[in-house]
Amino acid sequence: MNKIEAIIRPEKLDAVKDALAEAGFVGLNAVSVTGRGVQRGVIQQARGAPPVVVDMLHKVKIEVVVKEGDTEKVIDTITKAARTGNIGDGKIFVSTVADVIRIRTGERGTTAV
Amino acid sequence: MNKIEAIIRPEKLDAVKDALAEAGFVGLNAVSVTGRGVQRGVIQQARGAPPVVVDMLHKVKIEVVVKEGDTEKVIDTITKAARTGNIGDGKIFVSTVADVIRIRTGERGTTAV
Amino acid sequence: MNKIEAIIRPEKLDAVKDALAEAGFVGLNAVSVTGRGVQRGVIQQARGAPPVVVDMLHKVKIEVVVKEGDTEKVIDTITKAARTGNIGDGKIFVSTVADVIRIRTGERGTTAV
Amino acid sequence: MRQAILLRLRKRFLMNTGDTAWVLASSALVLLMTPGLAFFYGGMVRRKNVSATIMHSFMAIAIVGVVWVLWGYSLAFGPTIGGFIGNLDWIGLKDVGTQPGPYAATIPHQAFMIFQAMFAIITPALITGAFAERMKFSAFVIFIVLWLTLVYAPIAHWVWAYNADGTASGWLGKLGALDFAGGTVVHINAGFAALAAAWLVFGRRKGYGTEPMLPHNVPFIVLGAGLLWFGWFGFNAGSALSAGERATSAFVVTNTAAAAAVLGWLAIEWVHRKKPSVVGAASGAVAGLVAITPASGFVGPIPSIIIGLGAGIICYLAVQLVVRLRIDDSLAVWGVHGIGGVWGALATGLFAGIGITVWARPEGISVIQQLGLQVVGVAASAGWSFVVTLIILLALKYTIGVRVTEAEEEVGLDLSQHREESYTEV
Amino acid sequence: MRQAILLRLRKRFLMNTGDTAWVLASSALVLLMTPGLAFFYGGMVRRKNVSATIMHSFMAIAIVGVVWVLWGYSLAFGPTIGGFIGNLDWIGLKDVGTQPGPYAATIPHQAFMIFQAMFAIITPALITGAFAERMKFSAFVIFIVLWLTLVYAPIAHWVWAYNADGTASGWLGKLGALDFAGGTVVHINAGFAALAAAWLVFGRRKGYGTEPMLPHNVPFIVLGAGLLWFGWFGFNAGSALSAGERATSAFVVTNTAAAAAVLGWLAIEWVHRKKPSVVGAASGAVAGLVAITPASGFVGPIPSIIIGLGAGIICYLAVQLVVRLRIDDSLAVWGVHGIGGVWGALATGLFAGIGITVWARPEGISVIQQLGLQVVGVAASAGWSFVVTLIILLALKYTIGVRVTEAEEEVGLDLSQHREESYTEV
Amino acid sequence: MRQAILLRLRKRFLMNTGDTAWVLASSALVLLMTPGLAFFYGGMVRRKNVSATIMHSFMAIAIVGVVWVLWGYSLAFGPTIGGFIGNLDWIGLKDVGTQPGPYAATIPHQAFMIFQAMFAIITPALITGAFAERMKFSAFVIFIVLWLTLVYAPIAHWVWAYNADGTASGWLGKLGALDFAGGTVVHINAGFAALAAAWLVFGRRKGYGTEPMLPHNVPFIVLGAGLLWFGWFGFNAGSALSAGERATSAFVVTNTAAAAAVLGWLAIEWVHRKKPSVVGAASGAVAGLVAITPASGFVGPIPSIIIGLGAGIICYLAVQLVVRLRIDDSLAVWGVHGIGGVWGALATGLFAGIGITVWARPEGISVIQQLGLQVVGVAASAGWSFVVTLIILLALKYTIGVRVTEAEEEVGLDLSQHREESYTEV
Ligand SMILES: Nc1ncnc2c1ncn2[C@@H]1O[C@H](COP(=O)(O)OP(=O)(O)O)[C@@H](O)[C@H]1O
Ligand SMILES: Nc1ncnc2c1ncn2[C@@H]1O[C@H](COP(=O)(O)OP(=O)(O)O)[C@@H](O)[C@H]1O
Ligand SMILES: Nc1ncnc2c1ncn2[C@@H]1O[C@H](COP(=O)(O)OP(=O)(O)O)[C@@H](O)[C@H]1O
Repeated sequence: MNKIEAIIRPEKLDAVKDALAEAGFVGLNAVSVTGRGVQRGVIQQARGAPPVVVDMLHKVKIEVVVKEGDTEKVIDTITKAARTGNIGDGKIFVSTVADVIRIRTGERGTTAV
Repeated sequence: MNKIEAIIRPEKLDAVKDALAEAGFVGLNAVSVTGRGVQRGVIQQARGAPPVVVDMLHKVKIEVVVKEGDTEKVIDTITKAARTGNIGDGKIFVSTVADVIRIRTGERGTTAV
Repeated sequence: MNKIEAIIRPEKLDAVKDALAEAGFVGLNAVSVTGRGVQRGVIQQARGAPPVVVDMLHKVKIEVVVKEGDTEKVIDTITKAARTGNIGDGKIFVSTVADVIRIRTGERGTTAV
Repeated sequence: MRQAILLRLRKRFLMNTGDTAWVLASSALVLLMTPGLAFFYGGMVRRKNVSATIMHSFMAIAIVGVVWVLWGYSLAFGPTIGGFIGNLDWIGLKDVGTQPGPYAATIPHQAFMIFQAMFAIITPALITGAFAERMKFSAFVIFIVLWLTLVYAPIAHWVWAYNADGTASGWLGKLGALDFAGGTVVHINAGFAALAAAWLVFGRRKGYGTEPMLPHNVPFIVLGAGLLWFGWFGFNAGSALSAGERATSAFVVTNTAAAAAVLGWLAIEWVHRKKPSVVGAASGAVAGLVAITPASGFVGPIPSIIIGLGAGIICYLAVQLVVRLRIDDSLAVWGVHGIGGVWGALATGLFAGIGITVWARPEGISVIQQLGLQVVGVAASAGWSFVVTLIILLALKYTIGVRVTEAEEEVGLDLSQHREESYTEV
Repeated sequence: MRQAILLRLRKRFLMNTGDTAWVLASSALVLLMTPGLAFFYGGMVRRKNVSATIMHSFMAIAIVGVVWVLWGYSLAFGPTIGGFIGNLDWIGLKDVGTQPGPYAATIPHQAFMIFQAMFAIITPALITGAFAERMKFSAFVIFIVLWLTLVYAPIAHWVWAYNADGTASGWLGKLGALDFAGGTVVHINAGFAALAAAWLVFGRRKGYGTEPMLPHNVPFIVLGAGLLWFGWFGFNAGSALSAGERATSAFVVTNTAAAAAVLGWLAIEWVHRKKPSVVGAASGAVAGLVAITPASGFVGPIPSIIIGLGAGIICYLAVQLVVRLRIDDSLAVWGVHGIGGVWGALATGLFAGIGITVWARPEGISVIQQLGLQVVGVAASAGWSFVVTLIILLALKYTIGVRVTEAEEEVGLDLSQHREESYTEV
Repeated sequence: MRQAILLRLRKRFLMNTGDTAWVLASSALVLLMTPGLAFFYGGMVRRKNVSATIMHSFMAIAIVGVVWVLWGYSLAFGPTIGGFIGNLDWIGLKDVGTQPGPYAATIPHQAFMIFQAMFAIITPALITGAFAERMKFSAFVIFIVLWLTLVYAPIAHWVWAYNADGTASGWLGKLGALDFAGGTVVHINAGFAALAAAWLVFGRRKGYGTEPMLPHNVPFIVLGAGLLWFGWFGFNAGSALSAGERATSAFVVTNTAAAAAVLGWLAIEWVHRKKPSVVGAASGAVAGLVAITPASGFVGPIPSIIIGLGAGIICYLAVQLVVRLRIDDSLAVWGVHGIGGVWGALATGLFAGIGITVWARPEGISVIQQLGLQVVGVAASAGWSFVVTLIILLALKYTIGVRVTEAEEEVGLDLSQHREESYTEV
């Protein structure tokens, strides 16, 4: 099984999660993060302080654990839904998950995904 | 070493973290997430808007990194403490950690866990 | 590619992220977590309740995905910037990332890091 | 000596410090309602639109605060042009001094003026709930200037303008429609402007009906409701323009109706939604305050309980109706202020004079007749507000545009309109 | 002519606009205290219980707001039945008009009534801190109706009720126990009701003593304390029922005692806990405001400093004591309001008449005697409140239940009682 | 009989309930400004310093609340020592009773005293924005006591102290410098104290100019601005010490100038920064309120618009200037209060008497002369404040230290100074 972590623009969360559901991937979790990437931060100024480049921008990280074979489909779905074509669209990281357990039933492995 | 990520009901955090400590696993970290799973969301209505199924529910994700051999014990401990038997109890993901470093001392590997 | 997760003191975030940028690692994301470790919590008392050891302390988790070869450099950079020498400095976990995708371009693998 | 006493007495009877203190205090209270509203609304929107929503109310204070002094007051309360609008005699507050004026014998004319300014401030602020989370800031600034001039000033004039001799000069006031503290001028007016905006101009928010748009901060909503309730004592009891029996009576029924409306709203919500909600309690309070507004100087405590209970139930249903019609009146302005105002206006016709001794119904006007007059008042203000608001907004829509782009809406108004975030992360 | 002057004068001396303005303003201020309390308490609870905690205070406004008008005022202030409780002559505010009433010669009777309503509202709201984070909402609604009727109304009557001729009719008032603005009626009363609830009915919250239950939002606590302080000027200085020397004196000592109490609380906390906390500062302020309440019309500035400093220290210790006894009075109602009220009542006996010229001690009553009377007042109100509250709550406990289930408590009251979350994620 | 009437009349003309009601209400309003400021500042700092920032304002209430009664009022308003400072005749409020005093004929002396207390409270609270996020709490406590005694009391005396016969006794007042409600005493004073602190004592925060230090909670800022605006009616209109024409006029120009200043600030920000911000709107409001303060009893509505617009623009530029100079006046106290106060003081000289009928310029003083007097007032208060504040802070710096350690600053003042966090996680 694979874990797919996608760091996306916060405003794309709805689109991504709807697209995933449509593609059959219901299970996921999301968390607010701040991130820094190629995207240049915006210049912000607090009332009494000099303008500063805010390089850590608000993003959302979603995590989806899926069966090996679904990985590409999920990557594809996320990429399409989250893309604006501008810098700052985010990244997807794929890693291996050794086991999955459903707490309610104790089921393990792919059936628990 | 393994990383055990458990997505649990927020109200079970205390129980889980106490159970883990009792089982000898002190180190862990936790973060608020919102998640979607088999559990149907609740229907919510904002004052001026139609009722909508809120499918992203508040959960807590805890992460525990342990020695290979402790994995099952941790899974067991979490499962027991977090289970209510109802849909929405959450999931546990297990993955491999290549290395652990304790920042304070620079120790590495299993001694740093 | 490797994913380096570092759990650090919140007040060290600025130092760590600046040090990483200087070392050439711009991409990263950060999230607030609460964590428990060797560090004894502080004793806190709410107005009407007994003093309790608050064992879950506020930390920041940063995640950096880098090419295999950069791993040690990143670990080193973080360790140096985040260390105070006192208990509670935090930990770093290293794990393998199978693939990275840049959402904007669809590029994959090390070029996408 | 006696001469002197009489003179001083006369002066004292003309200008009364207690009345002035109360009207100034009331003006401050009503001013505070607008920041209160900012939180009431700000708590209800999503995180990405909080500051922008709050800004709408804050801008109402700033813009109307200046416009009112420059020309708004003159248009609304100045010497009448045919009962329809004031002329520009009092432009820039010319001749609006600190001696008692035509509107109140015991307080400075300017005290009346500034008290009225606060009403003129909150009314457009109320409307902003209808186009929350999607209004373009630059268009909003222009809208509020036009709206105050073309909608608020005339309707206020119809209902509340007086001649120098102390007789009503606005056509609705002359007719005998009763509105003690602004049921028509403020609430029906704002409510129907909101309906025009939400229904015919703005369209629905992206994600309406599919994405949850839950209040991001319920405590803020209650903070807002609390400040509104507090300020409303100035709104209603201040409208007596004196600190005596009338003010006291208005104060009492205001509190009672609001309390009853909370119970009414929660009762129907408990049945319908299975749980009474905190947002519901806050909404009920506002509904009750709206409904008692036109009646507050005309009824006693028992009718105020009926008015309040009715407001809670009726406004709850009205809000559900708008949702059924899939009109995205985002923060339910029409249901609470429009319908709450209509209910209050009609209830005023029904209950005026009951349980109150400081005021008596005008003789020779039956309940039915009074109800008829109230209907005229409702229809006139609702109609004018709906139509002229629509014209203003459509004119803006087809010139500079009133709605942000889809991308801006997704990102949120805080960032897209003001380049700032309401809260920092980490 | 002279006749006419005299007549107008007499009328003016009867009804005074300045006094009325002040009492109305004070009523508004005291109303605002309850939303203030909502934030004071709401900031102290955990995230999952915020809205439900705020709701408790808000419901106090709504429920008591109606009950007071219907029967509460009559029971508390109506013609006495043996000095123990009012009869139902004034039910639904019958005969409570806008002419000056028996309680104040220069303001409308209804102004006095609504001012008192605000006291009746905040008192049960204060109690809610004792069972915060575990009270069942439906039971709470019933509790508040019963409590107001069976506990608040009698105690208010004992202390503050008057005959038509202006002599005290309640037995405690007749006795000569001094309570200017509600030390016994409001604070001791709420404090001992809280003790009964926390100690003998509700039991401890799940996780008490093992899980941290830290305030989720300290700024909210200070916001609440700020609004309480602000509103307390109405509470104490408004209790003069006129805008003159007495009100001014009460205003001054209120501010001074509160300030001193902050210093007292922080000083002992700095020693005991090593750091002065912001929650401590807010708590100290409330403790000082509580303690000065009964004394506020009877003492001058210097005694008020002593009362305030004492309150800060004594209440800090009282709160620690409750914790030692492992009674889960969750938001420290007994320590702050109960003990603060007792200290204030006794201090009133000690210091009454010192540093103040507008009022003098009743002749022929020594300090010791007065202290004795104060003890009687404390004991009577604390005792009645404790016992009757206990009976009400136990009756509810063994019928519909007063505490949510363990699962509901874990999930939090916001979701389990109101199906809404206070804040949205992401 | 006639004798009796006259007597009662005289008493009534001496003590006026309406005036007293208004001054008490105003005192409450001004008290509320300090919690308002706590939020205005608290919203602007980073998450880790929120409670500590709020605590600064709260401590100002507590400390000054006691110090003022003990010796502050006597030093500031007591019988003069050479026009420079009051003597200690009124220590502990000795002889400051509830009969009308030398400062106002129709209200109790203590009412004037407590009204002034609120000014003395907020002034040092304003300064705290200059050293926000790095001040050591223990040093702050001492600072505020010294500052009130050595800086505030003298300057207040210079400007506002009177002899028993009702003539000015402070040297600036005698000279004829105009300051209706505290432009010099409060705002210039706080602003230049802030400059001394930020520029010459504290140095910059760690991360200044490299790390973003964005407001952690914009709604809190607006809440603060809203409460400040509300309270400022008491500040300015209350300074009339009566509820009549003067108070009304001050009320009107206060609102108008604040509104205009929001527009001024946003206009220049829109041009300069491309987007109008919500923090800008709130800042503009405060700037306008500051600038109108000294002028509020002396000008009419139209000049107030000019003063407001000017304040918005000038203060915006002043804030930018401080940033250019890389002085870390963290929450822009000098730019808003110092420069806003200077602009207001000069504008008072320019516009005094225009558009107002209740007051006329002193005869025989030309605009140029008055401007000269205003410059003297500005220079004297700014100079004294700057120098003496500097001395106090340097003395503290080289003894107990005024700044937290670098580690404490990194961790944040909430944890390091008060061992509590403002918000809980999860
Ligand atoms: N190497 C990395 N490790 C972890 N997170 C990263 C890394 N690079 C980028 N990110 C995350 O991805 C987000 C978007 O990256 P960015 O480079 O701006 O996007 P794009 O590739 O579209 O230009 C960043 O804000 C950060 O949260
Ligand atoms: N495939 C998945 N990937 C990531 N997180 C998941 C996945 N499936 C479920 N989750 C997380 O687990 C939580 C509980 O899942 P759910 O299916 O409701 O529980 P249960 O298995 O007990 O019915 C979800 O809210 C979500 O946060
Ligand atoms: N086994 C673990 N798994 C996951 N997170 C851990 C683990 N051990 C420690 N942590 C995280 O690291 C933080 C610091 O750990 P701690 O043991 O206090 O530091 P140190 O090693 O410097 O004493 C903890 O607060 C927690 O968030």
